[in-house]
Amino acid sequence: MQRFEYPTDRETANAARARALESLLIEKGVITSETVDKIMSIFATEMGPFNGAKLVARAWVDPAFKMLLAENTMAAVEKMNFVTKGAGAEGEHMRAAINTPEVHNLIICTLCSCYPWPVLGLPPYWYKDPSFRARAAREPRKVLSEFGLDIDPGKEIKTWDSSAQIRWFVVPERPAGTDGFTEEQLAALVTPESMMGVSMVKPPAR
Amino acid sequence: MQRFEYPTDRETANAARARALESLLIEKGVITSETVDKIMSIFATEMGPFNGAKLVARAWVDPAFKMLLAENTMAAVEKMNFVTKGAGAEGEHMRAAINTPEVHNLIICTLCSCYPWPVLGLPPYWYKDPSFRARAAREPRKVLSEFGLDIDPGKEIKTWDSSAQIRWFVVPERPAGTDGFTEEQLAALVTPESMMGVSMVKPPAR
Amino acid sequence: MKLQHYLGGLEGLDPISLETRVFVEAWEERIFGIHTAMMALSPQLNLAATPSTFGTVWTWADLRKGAESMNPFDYFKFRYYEKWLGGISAYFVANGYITQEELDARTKDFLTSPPAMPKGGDAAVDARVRTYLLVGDDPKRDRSTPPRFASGDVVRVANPNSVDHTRVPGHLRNKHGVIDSIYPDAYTYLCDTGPDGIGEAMPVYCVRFDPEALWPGNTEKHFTFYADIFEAYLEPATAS
Amino acid sequence: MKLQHYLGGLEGLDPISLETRVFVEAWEERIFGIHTAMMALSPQLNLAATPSTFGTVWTWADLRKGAESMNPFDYFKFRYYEKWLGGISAYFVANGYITQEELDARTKDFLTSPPAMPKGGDAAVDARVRTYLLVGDDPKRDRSTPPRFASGDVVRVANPNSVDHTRVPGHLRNKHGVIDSIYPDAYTYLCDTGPDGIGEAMPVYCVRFDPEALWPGNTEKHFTFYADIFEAYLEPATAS
Repeated sequence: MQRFEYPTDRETANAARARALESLLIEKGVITSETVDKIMSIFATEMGPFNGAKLVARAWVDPAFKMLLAENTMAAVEKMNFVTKGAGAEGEHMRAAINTPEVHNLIICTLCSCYPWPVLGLPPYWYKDPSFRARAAREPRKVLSEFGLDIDPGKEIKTWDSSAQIRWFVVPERPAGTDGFTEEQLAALVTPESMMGVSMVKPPAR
Repeated sequence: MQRFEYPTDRETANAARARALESLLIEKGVITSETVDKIMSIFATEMGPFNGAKLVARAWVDPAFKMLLAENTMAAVEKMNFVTKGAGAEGEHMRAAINTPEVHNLIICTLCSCYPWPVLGLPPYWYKDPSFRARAAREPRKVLSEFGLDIDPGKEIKTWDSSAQIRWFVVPERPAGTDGFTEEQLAALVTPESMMGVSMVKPPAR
Repeated sequence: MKLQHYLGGLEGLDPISLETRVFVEAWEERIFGIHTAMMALSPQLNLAATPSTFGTVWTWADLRKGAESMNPFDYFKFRYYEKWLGGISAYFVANGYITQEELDARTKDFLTSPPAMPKGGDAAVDARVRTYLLVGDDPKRDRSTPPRFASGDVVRVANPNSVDHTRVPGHLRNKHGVIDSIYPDAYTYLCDTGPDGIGEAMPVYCVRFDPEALWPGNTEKHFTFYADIFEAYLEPATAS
Repeated sequence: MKLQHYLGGLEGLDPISLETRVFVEAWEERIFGIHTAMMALSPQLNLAATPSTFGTVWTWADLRKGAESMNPFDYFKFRYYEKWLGGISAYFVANGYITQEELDARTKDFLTSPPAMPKGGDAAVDARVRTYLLVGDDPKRDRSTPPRFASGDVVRVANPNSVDHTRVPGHLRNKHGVIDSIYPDAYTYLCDTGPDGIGEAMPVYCVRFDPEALWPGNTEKHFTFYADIFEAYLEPATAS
C-alpha cells in the first residue's frame, strides 16, 4: 500500500548519503574501509538463523536438550559450537519459548526491534515495521492469519514482548514426515519466520 | 514545514472531486443548487465572529452584562439581537471565559474541532490542526508564544477543552486607549483570535 | 488504542500553524456546505419534512467515527477538509446515493472539461437547512435523577473501551480531577456510543485538572486544565 | 505522551508487511554496519583500545532516543533504516566528527560522479568490532539486594514520566500483571534514564498479563501477553 508519496529519487539520495557518510568516517579514522564488510560477513556466516536452526534441530532429536533449552536457554546454547560461545552481542541473555500442541509462541518488540542476533541474525523487515509491532500485541491471531498461519481457536497464543535485556526466540514444532532425519537435514527445514512464531516448519518436499 | 510529499495535482484533484460530489448530490435531489452558497452566506452575515465581537464590546461597556455573560452565558447572548436568538447550531449551550489581569483563557478541542458557531462562526485552520490541539493542552505558554503572545509567568492560564456539548469562547481584556469608544467602535477591534485566547485585542491605531 | 483519542499532550509535533483562514482552498467550503446540509436534513431532527432524497442519519458523530477509524498517519497527512471529503464521499457511496463509478467519472469530467453545475431543487430544502443553522439541535433534557457528584468532589475519569467513537480525551483517562461546576439539567449525545457509555441524557460536569498530575514534570506552571465530561465517564476518586 | 512508546495495541493500522529481507535497499547494510561499529568502538566498553578516532558513547539507547523524539509522523513515514541514517548522520555532525557541509558535499559527489571509496584503516579497529559482536556487552551483575517481588505476586506497572527514553511499553502502564518468573541476578541498562528509573543493576521480571485487562473487549481469546520488566517499573498491586 502506498500510503505516503516520496520524492522519486528517494533511494538514490539515501544510497548516496549512506556512502558519503561511510567514506567520510573512513577518511576521519572512525572506521576502516573493511569494517562494514567484515560485520556483514560475520552475520552471513557466524551469527545468523543457521545457528538457531541447529538449536531447534538438536531440540527435536534430544528431549533432554529441549528441556534444558526451555529451562536454562543459555546453558543449552553454550553446548553448541557457535563462534559466539553461546553469547555475543544482543544475545547475552536469551530465552527459548517452546511450541507445543497446546501453545503457540510469538516474539515481538513493541518498543523497538530487539532480536537475538547470535542465533537468529538480523530481523526481517516485517518485524521492525510499526504495523506488526502494534498489532501483534493485541490481535496476534489476526496478524498470524495475514502471514498465512491460522492457529486453532482452542490453542493458546503466548506473545513475548522483549522490553528488557532478554532476547526471545521460538522453538517451532517438528514437522511430520521427518522420521530418521539427521540434525543437519532437520536444520535445513527451519526458517527464521518459524523461530519468530509467524510460521510453522513445513514438512520436507517429497 | 513540508513534512509529506503530495501529488502535484493534489488540490486540482480535490477540487474536482468536491465539485463532482456536489453536482451529483444536486442531480440526485439530496441538496439544491443553492444550498452550499446559502450556507456560506449565513456564515458570512449572520453567524460569525462579528456576533462575538458585539458581545465582547457590550461586556466592556456594561459591567452587569459582563457578569451575566460569565455566570449565565446563554441569558446574556439572548439579550443581543442575533438572528440565532442566542442559540443556533453548535451554539445551543455556550460559555464565556473572561480574561482578567490575573487569568488568561484559551479554548481548545483535543478530540476534534468543537467551536461556538453562532458567535465565532467557523474555526480558523490552525485551531483544527493536530499540532495546536495536542500542544495547547500541555504547553499553552509555549504555544501562545508561537502566536506572538507572551503571557506573564505569574499569570494563570486556564485551558478549556470542549469535550462535551458546551462550546467555549474567550472574552478578551479591553485594550488601553479606548476611553469613550462606542460599542461599535470597540467591536471593530475584536478579532476571532482574541476570542479564542491566542491574541490580545490591540489598542486602536492612532 | 486509537491515536486520534490521545492527541492532547502528544509530543514531538511541529510548530503551530498560524494560518487564520477557515478554508485554505476554495473547494473546502463546498464540502463544508455539503456536510452542514447533511446534518440539517438528517431525519432524526424534529424539523419539517422536505423533498430532499436524503433519508439516512448524519451527525457530527458519524463524521468523527470516520476520522477516528482512519490510519493514524493518514489522519495527520490529510488536511482537515480533505478528511471530510474522503469520509463524506464514502458515506454517499456506501449508502447508495451515488456509485463510486459515477463519482470517479464526474471527477474526471471536472478535471478535463468542467461541465456546468446542475440547477434547481426545492426551496424547502434550503429553508430547512437555514432553520437548522439558526435553531440548532438542543441536546438539553430535563434531569430525571440527581447528579452523582457535587462541586468540589474528587473524581476519576473512567477508561472505557472505545468501540468506534468516544468523547473521553485520552490524556484524561484514569486521571483524577475536581468537579468545578455542574451544568444545569442533562445532555444527550448525538448517538449511543455503546460500551463507551454516552447517548441517553445525563449530567455533564466541568472538571478541573492539575496539569502536573496529567503530565508530571512535563508541563507548565500556573496553568489549570478544564474539560467538560459526561457523567458516565466519571467515577468516585480512588486512592492511587 | 510520546506516540513511539505506545505502539503496542495501536488501532487503525495497515496489513502486516510480509517483506522478509533484512535490508530492502543495498545502502541499508552500510548504515547498519556503521551503527554496529559505533557500538563496538564506544569507549565505555571494556575492550582493547584502538586507533579509531571514535571517542564518544553510542549505544542502542542513543539510537532510540533519536527515534523516540522524532515527529510521530516522520517516525512512521520513514523506513526503519532511513531513521538510522538520519539519526546517525546527525550524531556525527553534532559531535564534531564531520560537518553538515562535508556530508552534503560528499553526498552530492556520490549523486553525480561517485568517487572511489577511501581505503585503509587500522586492523585493530576491525578486530575490536569483531570481538564486540562475538562477546557482547553483558548487562548481568551480581544482585546486591533480594528481589522485591516473588513469582505469583500481582504487580502494577508504574507510569513514570519519560524524559527522552524508556523501556516501559505504553500499553502496560498502570496495568496489573502477575510475576511469571524472576531472572537470575540483576541487569544494568545501557544508560541512566533519569526519572524514568533504570540504569543501575536491578532485578528483571517476566510479567504475565491478561490481554482482556489491557484491551477490554478489544482483543483475542486464549492469548497471554508476557513482557520483561525492570524492577523500578513495578509497584505492588493496588485495588482498582
